Amino acid sequence: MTQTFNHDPKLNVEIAGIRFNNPVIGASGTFGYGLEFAELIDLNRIGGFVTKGLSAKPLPGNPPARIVETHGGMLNAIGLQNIGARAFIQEKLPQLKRYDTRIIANVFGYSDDEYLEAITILNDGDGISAYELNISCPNVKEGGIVIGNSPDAAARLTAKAKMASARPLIVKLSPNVTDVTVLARAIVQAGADSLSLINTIVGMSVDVVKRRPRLNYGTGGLSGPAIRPIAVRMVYEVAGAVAVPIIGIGGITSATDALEFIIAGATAIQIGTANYYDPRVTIKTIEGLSGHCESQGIASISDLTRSISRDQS
Amino acid sequence: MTQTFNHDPKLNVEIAGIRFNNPVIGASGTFGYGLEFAELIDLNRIGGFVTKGLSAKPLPGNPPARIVETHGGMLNAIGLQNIGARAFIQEKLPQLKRYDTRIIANVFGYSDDEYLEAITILNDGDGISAYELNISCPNVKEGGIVIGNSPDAAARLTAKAKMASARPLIVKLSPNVTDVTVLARAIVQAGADSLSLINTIVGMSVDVVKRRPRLNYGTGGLSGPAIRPIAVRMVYEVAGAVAVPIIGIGGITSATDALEFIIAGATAIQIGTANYYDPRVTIKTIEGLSGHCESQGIASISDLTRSISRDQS
Amino acid sequence: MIETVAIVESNRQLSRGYRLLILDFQMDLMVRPGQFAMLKAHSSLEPVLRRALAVYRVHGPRRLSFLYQVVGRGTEALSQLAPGGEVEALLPLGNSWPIDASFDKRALVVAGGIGSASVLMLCEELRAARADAHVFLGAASEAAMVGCGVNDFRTLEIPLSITTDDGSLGERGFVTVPLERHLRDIEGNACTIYACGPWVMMKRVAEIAASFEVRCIVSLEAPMGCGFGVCVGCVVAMKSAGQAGYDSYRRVCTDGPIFDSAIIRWEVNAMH
Amino acid sequence: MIETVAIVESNRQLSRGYRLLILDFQMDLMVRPGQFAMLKAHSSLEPVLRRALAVYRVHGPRRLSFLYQVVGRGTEALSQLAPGGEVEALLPLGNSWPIDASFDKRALVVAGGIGSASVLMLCEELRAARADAHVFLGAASEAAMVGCGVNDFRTLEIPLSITTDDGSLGERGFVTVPLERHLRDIEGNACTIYACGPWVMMKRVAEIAASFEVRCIVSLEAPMGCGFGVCVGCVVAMKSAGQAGYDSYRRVCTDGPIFDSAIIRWEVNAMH
Ligand SMILES: Cc1cc2nc3c(=O)[nH]c(=O)nc-3n(C[C@H](O)[C@H](O)[C@H](O)COP(=O)(O)OP(=O)(O)OC[C@H]3O[C@@H](n4cnc5c(N)ncnc54)[C@H](O)[C@@H]3O)c2cc1C
Ligand SMILES: Cc1cc2nc3c(=O)[nH]c(=O)nc-3n(C[C@H](O)[C@H](O)[C@H](O)COP(=O)(O)OP(=O)(O)OC[C@H]3O[C@@H](n4cnc5c(N)ncnc54)[C@H](O)[C@@H]3O)c2cc1C
Ligand SMILES: Cc1cc2nc3c(=O)[nH]c(=O)nc-3n(C[C@H](O)[C@H](O)[C@H](O)COP(=O)(O)O)c2cc1C
Ligand SMILES: Cc1cc2nc3c(=O)[nH]c(=O)nc-3n(C[C@H](O)[C@H](O)[C@H](O)COP(=O)(O)O)c2cc1C
Ligand code: FES
Ligand code: FES
Repeated sequence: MTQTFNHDPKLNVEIAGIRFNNPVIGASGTFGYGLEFAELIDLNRIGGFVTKGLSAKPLPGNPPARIVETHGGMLNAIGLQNIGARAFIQEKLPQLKRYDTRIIANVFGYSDDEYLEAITILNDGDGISAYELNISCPNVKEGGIVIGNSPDAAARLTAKAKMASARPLIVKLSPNVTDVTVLARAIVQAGADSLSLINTIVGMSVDVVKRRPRLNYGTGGLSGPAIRPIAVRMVYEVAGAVAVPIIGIGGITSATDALEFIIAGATAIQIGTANYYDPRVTIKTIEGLSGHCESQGIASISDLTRSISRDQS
Repeated sequence: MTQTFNHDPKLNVEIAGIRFNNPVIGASGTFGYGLEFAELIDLNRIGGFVTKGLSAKPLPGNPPARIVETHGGMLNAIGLQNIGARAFIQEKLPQLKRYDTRIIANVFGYSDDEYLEAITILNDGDGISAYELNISCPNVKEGGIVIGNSPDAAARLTAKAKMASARPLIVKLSPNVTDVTVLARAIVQAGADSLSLINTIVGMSVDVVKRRPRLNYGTGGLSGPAIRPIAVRMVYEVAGAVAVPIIGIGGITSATDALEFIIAGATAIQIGTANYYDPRVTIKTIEGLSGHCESQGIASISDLTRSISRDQS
Repeated sequence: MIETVAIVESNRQLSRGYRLLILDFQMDLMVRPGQFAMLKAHSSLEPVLRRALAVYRVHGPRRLSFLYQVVGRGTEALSQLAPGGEVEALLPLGNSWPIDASFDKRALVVAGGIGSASVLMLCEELRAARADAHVFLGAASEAAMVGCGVNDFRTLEIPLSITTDDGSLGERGFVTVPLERHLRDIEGNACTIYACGPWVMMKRVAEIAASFEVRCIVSLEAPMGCGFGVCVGCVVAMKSAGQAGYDSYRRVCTDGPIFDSAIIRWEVNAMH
Repeated sequence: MIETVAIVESNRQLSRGYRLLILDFQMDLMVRPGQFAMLKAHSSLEPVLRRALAVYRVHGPRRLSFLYQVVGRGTEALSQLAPGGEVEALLPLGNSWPIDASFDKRALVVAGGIGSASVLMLCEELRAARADAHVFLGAASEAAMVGCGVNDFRTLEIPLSITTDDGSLGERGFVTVPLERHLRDIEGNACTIYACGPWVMMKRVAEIAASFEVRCIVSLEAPMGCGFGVCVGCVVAMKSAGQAGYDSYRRVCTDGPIFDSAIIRWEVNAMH
């Protein structure tokens, strides 16, 4: 925390008691363990980042091919390859201490118990601001059910995780549902301090010569600009259904994109896939948000949250 | 039917007893009443087309803006502006008689009775090959429920429509559901002869300066290449769940795209949004499919339906 | 209506943000004043939709020019085109300026900003018909005015009134000011106003026309999915029809883009 | 690792489907043989991901060239770049060819197709180190061989064996044939094989190396999301690790692209 940066005070936001220097957060699975970006951007400048999904034990992930590009986005089936919660605490966290940015640990497990085990391990970690419960990864199904697609299962896990957690709990919603507000309400009722959405949308790409899926796993999660309109709609719906702060995710590539989510109902946003092809996108987005507040005479970015008007002509 | 065209016999397909010269069909809402394309392509060459959604009475549609472009696609909230089933029969069908192509009437209503009324009117029409029941238009909600998102409501309407219908019944599925196979099974059990999917995915785009949705209706339906991976996945899932022929739709722009759907499980495909920016896309796709069969030594395109292999390494 | 791939002959910047694109269609075309084309750079994958541009000028049976302002992703992609490049094109589209000799003895042509692109050929036709025409052009600045083709209008030998927002060329203020002044001067004489420009400008011109009881024809803009009538996305609200009738909305691309201003429900902005 | 916008100096076609892109980075760069860059045309909105290209040659502290084959949407977009155009670039990325003087007295460099792009600088370095090197290049045809830079390899003054699929240049057949022959000739002498090319070729080279018990270093390809280690999309399967360990898969972009062939589980094709 020795480094300091002159943040634009208009961009400060708060979520579940955590203060972020600005609402721009690197999304899980696209920001590594943060350190990978230290060479490319000043980590002190971003609001925060979410770690790659951490499980109690290290996971090897899926065989290749794990990614395939599509129009406006990509499918991935990484299979949650990660070093494990303990290695994160021991090897990564100490190196992250010197940055003044919020670290959110994304937590994953194959069963409720595995989630709780990961949280228990991470509770010992120093410098983690919150947990983001990844109940919506489409690439890991147990018995054919994705926890995040079932309001009951999701609420049950949320309640347990909240109990186990020493920190604020953000629950990351699946977009692969008929009515995301049902899911959102159940999870908030179960104790979530904040909701983040959306995770990737299940998709498939076929190699028409080999006649098999391009991803070894078969299906994968769609991310990138292609999904933004779906994500904005879901944030809009959820913001109308629950009172906790919302973190908007999905296809954000610029300040304008970020503003769509904020105006629709988000308090902060996460940038995912765009980090891959524009590694400075978080910084550019922060600068763009400052500029927007300046030019539009907005005193605090929070004033824009859910500022959408619905007058129709 | 006076015109003839030398069709590639390898591309013949059959759905619910209807023979199509090839599996390439213009999608509802993107092919007008067919006649609009007569100046641009030889209508005798395409497998068929689906009319703009027809209701018992003419509908005015939504106020502008009705469309907005997004990355890899567009949102629309047309609001089903159409001339009505009767005007279609009287004004359009007679002009369509001279083309050797299959005409599918897309049917829409605000209640079960309105659907049945439209079907009853269309039963008198000469030259219609089948009906496509549009229960999945995301821009028309009655009391907050989209029929197509509820397996019960969808099955109930399907059963009634099947009774009323003098022709084979294709039911068009909504992609805005948690598990499309549940919906598909219910609709097939209720008597659908074929399923088409996907319709558009609900999305939203926000004007960040005016702070309001870009579409007057608020939300709209996302279509175009952006949604293709989601559509391919759903066709793959549904093809594994039901035995009736499937018509694949969503972001198809070329023969390669069409093949993704066919290999995943579709017997035929519909091209939507691509017609707008590439009016000859249906013809190009047909030519590309012929070329693919030729170069890959495929005797009949139907041999490729559901030919996907799922061996993982 | 022809669907083809045209070759870029030139794509020159007239002033910052404004360009003139000359295309060779390699086949004979017949275009009437006010008609438009849907264009897209051939190799460009994104944005996916084509863009509507009015035909600015006919340079021969196979060569047409388009005057455009770079405003977003689509026009930006067009601006990258180099000579020899390919453009996907559908044209000619839409109806055309109605030039009725009896009506148009006196014609007032009003263009705001890049709306000028749609009226140059109208002016040429009016001159050919020996109508008593007067042109009113408005733009943000002198530079914008150059971008909007003012120099081409100057060669027409039709009286020209110019306004700019910043007063850097002609009169300072809105183009409707000299228009109203002119209408007062010629009050009592039958005349037709032809207008193309931003919605607010056309709405105001329509009001002025109504108050002077003169006929007013406008060329409208709307976001377009297809340009040839199938998406029904480009509609404008009609005054005549109730909410229930099929005719509440008409398509700008095929029913227009040119309408009698009296039938438009101006409160409902087609550009939202 | 630097994230910058480079300027296109030239983007010349060497033979049909193969181009040489020379970029000016406007800042000093240090690149080692075998390293790569993630590149994307600045104004191109689609495809969204950057493309991995090996640094072909260093033309000075700020100028690098890239030799590439146009195969799909991304390389097609690169091929459209004109001099003066802008390219988004992240570089240098990945590890580099390990040149260990004691090992590499005898070095056999094998490249299949455009894999040549990654080994020219290796050859330059081997020559500088006065290693006893031999280069084996394979491609589809003479034209492809020209596209893969054969003329640059010829100027190196290193013995060169050429094979083409159609026999239009050099020996007809796979590049592994002269390689095996050569290995038999020098059997008993320590040597290192450096290989870059299609997966099947490298797999075969690895097998040959194993049978002759010589060290084999390969530069692998995998579809890349980011190129700098964060997406974990570009993995290759390791022999060592079981399905349970974290180390079953390694990233081509940061743990590679250069690996000892002995540790690769060749049955699992990273390119699928
Ligand atoms: C009949 C007609 C004729 C036109 N003639 C000309 C002309 O000659 N010269 C010229 O410069 N412009 C003309 N326009 C406007 C031109 O089509 C838009 O400026 C252009 O589509 C903007 O695209 P963009 O991607 O650069 O901008 P963006 O703002 O990024 O476009 C976003 C979306 O909105 C649509 N859009 C934005 N502005 C307009 C607009 N004014 N009209 C219609 N759609 C819009 C785009 O097509 C696109 O789908 C005409 C429009 C119409 C309807
Ligand atoms: C470390 C490394 C260095 C490379 N160096 C060169 C080089 O110097 N010259 C050269 O011509 N090519 C090189 N390649 C291959 C080059 O990256 C691909 O040809 C290119 O990405 C193809 O993109 P596309 O859009 O044109 O093709 P498409 O087939 O349309 O690409 C579809 C997707 O698959 C990926 N992809 C396709 N082929 C490859 C491939 N062979 N390797 C990795 N990803 C692929 C693309 O990145 C894209 O995401 C290198 C690849 C790697 C990993
Ligand atoms: C390669 C990849 C890996 C991801 N891994 C995770 C993960 O481990 N945990 C998680 O919650 N989300 C993960 N995500 C989802 C992203 O955090 C984000 O929700 C999604 O990509 C949508 O945002 P985007 O369109 O900006 O990428 C991953 C996304 C990608 C592309
Ligand atoms: C402007 C527009 C209007 C549409 N109208 C209808 C309709 O009336 N009935 C219907 O069943 N589907 C309608 N659709 C959905 C398409 O038929 C198709 O299912 C969808 O667009 C996905 O295919 P695409 O990505 O190829 O466009 C419409 C789509 C668009 C873009
Ligand atoms: S633009 Fe499609 S109907 Fe007018
Ligand atoms: S390309 Fe992203 S980790 Fe290697």
